[in-house]
Amino acid sequence: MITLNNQTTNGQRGLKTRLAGKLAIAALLVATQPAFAEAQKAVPKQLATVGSLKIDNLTISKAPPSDAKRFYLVDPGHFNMTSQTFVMDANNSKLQIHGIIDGGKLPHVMTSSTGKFVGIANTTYDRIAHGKRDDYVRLHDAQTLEPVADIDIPEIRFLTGLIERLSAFSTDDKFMLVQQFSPSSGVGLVDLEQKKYVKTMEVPDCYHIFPAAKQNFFMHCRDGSLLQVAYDDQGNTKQKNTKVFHAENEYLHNNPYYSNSAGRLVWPTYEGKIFQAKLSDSGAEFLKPIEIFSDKEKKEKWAPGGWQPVAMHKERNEIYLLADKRAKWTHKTASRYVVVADATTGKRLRRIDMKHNIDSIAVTQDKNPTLIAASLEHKSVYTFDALNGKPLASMDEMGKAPQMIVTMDK
Amino acid sequence: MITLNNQTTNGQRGLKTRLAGKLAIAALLVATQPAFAEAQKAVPKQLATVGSLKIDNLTISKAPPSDAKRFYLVDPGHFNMTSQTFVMDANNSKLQIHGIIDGGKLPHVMTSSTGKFVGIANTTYDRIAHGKRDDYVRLHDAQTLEPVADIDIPEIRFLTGLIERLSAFSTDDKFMLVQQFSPSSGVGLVDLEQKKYVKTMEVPDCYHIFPAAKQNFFMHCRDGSLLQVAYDDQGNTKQKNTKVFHAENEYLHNNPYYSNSAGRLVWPTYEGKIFQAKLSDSGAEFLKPIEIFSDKEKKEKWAPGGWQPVAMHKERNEIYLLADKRAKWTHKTASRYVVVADATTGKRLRRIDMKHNIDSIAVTQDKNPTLIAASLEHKSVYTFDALNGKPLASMDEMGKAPQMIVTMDK
Amino acid sequence: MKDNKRFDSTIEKLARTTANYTGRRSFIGKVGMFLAGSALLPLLPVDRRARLGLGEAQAASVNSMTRERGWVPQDKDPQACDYWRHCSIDGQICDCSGGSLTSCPPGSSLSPSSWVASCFNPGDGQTYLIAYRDCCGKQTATRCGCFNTHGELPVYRPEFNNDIVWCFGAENDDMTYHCTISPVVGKAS
Amino acid sequence: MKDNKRFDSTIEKLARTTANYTGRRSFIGKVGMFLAGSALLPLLPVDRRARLGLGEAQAASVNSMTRERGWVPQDKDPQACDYWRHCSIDGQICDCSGGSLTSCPPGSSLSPSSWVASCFNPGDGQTYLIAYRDCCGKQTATRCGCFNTHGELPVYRPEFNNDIVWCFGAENDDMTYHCTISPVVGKAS
Repeated sequence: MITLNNQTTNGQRGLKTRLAGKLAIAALLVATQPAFAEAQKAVPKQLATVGSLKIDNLTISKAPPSDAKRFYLVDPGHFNMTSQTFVMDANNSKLQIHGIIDGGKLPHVMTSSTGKFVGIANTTYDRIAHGKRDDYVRLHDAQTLEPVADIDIPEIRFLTGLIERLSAFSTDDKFMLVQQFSPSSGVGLVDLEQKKYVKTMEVPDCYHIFPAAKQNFFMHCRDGSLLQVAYDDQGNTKQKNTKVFHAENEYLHNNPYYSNSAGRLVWPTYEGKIFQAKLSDSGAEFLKPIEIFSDKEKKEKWAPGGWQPVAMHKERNEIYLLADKRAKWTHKTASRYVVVADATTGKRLRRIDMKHNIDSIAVTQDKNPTLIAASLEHKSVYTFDALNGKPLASMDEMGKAPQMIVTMDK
Repeated sequence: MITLNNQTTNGQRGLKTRLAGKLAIAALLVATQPAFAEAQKAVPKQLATVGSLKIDNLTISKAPPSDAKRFYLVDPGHFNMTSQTFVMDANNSKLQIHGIIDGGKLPHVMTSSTGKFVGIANTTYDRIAHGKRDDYVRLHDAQTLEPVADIDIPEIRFLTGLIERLSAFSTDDKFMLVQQFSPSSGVGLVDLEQKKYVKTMEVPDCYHIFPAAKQNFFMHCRDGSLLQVAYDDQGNTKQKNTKVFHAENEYLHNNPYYSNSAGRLVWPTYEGKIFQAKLSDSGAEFLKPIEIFSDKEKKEKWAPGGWQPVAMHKERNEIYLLADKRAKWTHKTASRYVVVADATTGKRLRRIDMKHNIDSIAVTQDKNPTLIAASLEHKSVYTFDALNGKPLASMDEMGKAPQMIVTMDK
Repeated sequence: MKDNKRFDSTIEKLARTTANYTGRRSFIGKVGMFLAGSALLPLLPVDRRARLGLGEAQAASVNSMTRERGWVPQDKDPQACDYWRHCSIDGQICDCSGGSLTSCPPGSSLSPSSWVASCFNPGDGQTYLIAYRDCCGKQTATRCGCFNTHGELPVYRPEFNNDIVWCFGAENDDMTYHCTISPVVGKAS
Repeated sequence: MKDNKRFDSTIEKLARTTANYTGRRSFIGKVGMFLAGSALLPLLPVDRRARLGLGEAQAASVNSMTRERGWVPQDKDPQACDYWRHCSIDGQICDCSGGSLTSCPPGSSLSPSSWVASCFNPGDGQTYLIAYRDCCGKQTATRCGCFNTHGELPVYRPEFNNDIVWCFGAENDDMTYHCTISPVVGKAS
């Protein structure tokens, strides 16, 4: 059924109705009610009727419920003032895009443990890149993508090229933790249930936020130790450092793998040594580090490299590392391969040739895991069967700099 | 002279001063005053001294004074929420970029008659592309590019792919006029001297704003006439229509050439007929239309095409039209050529082959005019000697969609 | 495409006169447009999900009209810029970013206002009226940029102009362009 | 570039210890860095204006380090990403957008904070300490994107990390990245 909005037919003449022959249907249409009664005011009155045709069966789409194949691809546009997060899934060996969520400068995107909502921590300015700064956190429904909460926080976000764990949901999704760097180190505590900012908790010179159960989180400090912080609802903390677990010249990549639910931390160095820990409210258990490359491979210049270089499939106990042969100090340059190793023994299981320069990888946690790979060069996302390395699907035009993949923890 | 900011040396240990041998100079440096006393608070205290080295002779650049070769290249990024305006000049047969001015969605960029400032009318939203809308006008100093005025206006801006004359300064730079389309046609009056919004003046179904002296402006109406509007300081108007000067199927391009100082309007149709008028407070004087293409050329499918397809050199009385052989309904597709004709006789003077697909052109008004050409495809700007067509310079990476060239009127 | 020219001509006149306060032409004498009801709409022969199954979802934004060839539509791939319904689109195809030809992506809002064009469907040889609707309230989608101007008129004929941000009346009046859908309104006889 | 490795090694240690509340290494025992005064700075052999005179100001953003070759600097063109002073830049070169190697573009603000790197100058065979400064308060400049990581350390060694928006202490505290300048602080002996 088609109707014409006759609110635009005023003016000196109006829309005459003396229509004949072939025009009968048009006449019928004009006689019906205005298209959008509530919107009439805003539709310019100088538009002709054709400018506001009512058309039935136009809708707003809804994404399917979030499952293990859901992921978010974050495009900060390098250091752009605004960002976009692509809502996607890798079901049925395909790639589907379900929509885009807007964000501010260098957003932190966090999935909830249930998958029901996704959070984005934002920073904006009221005069484009200047003026009054506003930091806030928005929670978006995972199906409608509409904001379900918009929580103001102080202007403390530590703005860097995207580092995933500078903001994090607590393991029970009740709190959000957000790192402050200036004027001093701190972690902001946001009560998501009460939709309010609690306080900024002082911490020493430490980075990243790895949540553990019972209102604990860990950070990684400049000296190579972890800091464990327990906090109460008011933001009072108890803090203690672990041992120093890596040497000073063992540089850890900016984006480790971490699982909120398992407390599993997997952290490669620039040269391919992988440190691991299990974090819980009772402390940090450091696992035996793995050398992912053989001496022969190291001589051939194999090393990890990219933006988000490591992933893990927890149930399979497999570590995925983005790597290639490379010159020294190219630790952020894209790589073409993923090497897969047993997380306990370090034994090489397979190597996947992705045939593109890939900056970031992630792996879904289901039984038939998908390897997801993002390329800044191609502004594309690619998927592979994580078990046999077979290419599955790809999608291009993923913004300006699709740089971070956020997958579901379970 | 180098100094180290020792405000970062607190903590448990501080920066020791027992230095010897080669370290003597470093010690000297550390002993001097903090780098930026007023900024100390904001520089994170966990930074080491090297994070806040004071370095002398670092400056903020200043652009040279605006002259006839100054121009502004506007990149709205298609329909991006933010935009950038490149501040450039074409002096000495070169291309210089002096800086970038930020803007909101689909900005209107206006040069002042003296060249001392440039105005940008902006629209922003407080939640990226959503939420509370804010329309405002900023005037920027043409040398420091700093904002010298920031004037709030109602949220009325008519947002379209960039059409230059939907906002305009009055001929004496005292007022800014800004078109409203929804919910009804209007023109907003901004008093730039008093930095305040006066009112929205009602107008009929007309478009574009062509200012004339003594607080007059003209618009082009749907029926093919011009509307002359005289306004007083309070926004009271007197309005009258001219004759209908073009036929219904003579579609006028969205971006005509208009000179505030000369009241000269040059307006091509999709097919290359050029309507002209001289506008003043005493009314519109329509000149004899020009057919820019011969019948033979029309058969060869020559027609204008691009985004900003026409320019004029007033003193030389020359019209520059962006054109190419083209299929019907490709009136916005880029062209490779500029044809130059005498504005009075329509006589073809020359044709310039720009050797790139060009979307927008402009011409400087000095005695050795420069033809400026922008390409969306190449994200580049090119200059040519407007008299002999010789390529002069080019510059790439001009944003996402450099689409509009704003030159000096004199 | 023989019907196309005549249809363009008549619909243009409709627009110029219906909203013209000082119009010099009679509306009645000029209208030759015929809008058929949606019951007459053809079922689209395309299953866009099937296309994704090919494994490569590459945007076809280069397939828009060219200066030399003009508008040459196809009826197979609604995500490609040369799909027949997109003959006068200027922006991004919603179908590539979580919407479809008739639905906006999640979280955006559908504008009740539109510009229109008559587009020739090479599949059935008929010409249809398309009322483009912008989906609003979000930043511009990144995929399937598409810039066609078949039958597109200047801004002073706004109902036929695709430069305007067509978000009038959208929720919250967010005049921010996300993408465009291309619903068929009826057949142009 | 023989001096480069040793310098990297010493300067890294400086950073880890000076700001470490619980550091386990002595500052004094490790510092081997030598910063010479600006009087020792070489005059740059490059006139960037002359370069523009060639008529084509094409950004050379592709000339950054590659996976295979790593960092291979030149000393001729300061607007090119492989210019020696840019060995650890991550962003846009201000020189391409109205600034220079030591000045911010008009309307932006200069941050007093910096990350540093030691860069080898192939022109004189010396290694220099560069203290990169971000120019702030504007959107990211569009020209001469440049992503080098020579000697770049992780975020927990912030003085050597180029991912951080280094606008701390800039005017109005606008933490918004426009572009980066590459001033020489001194010679690393």
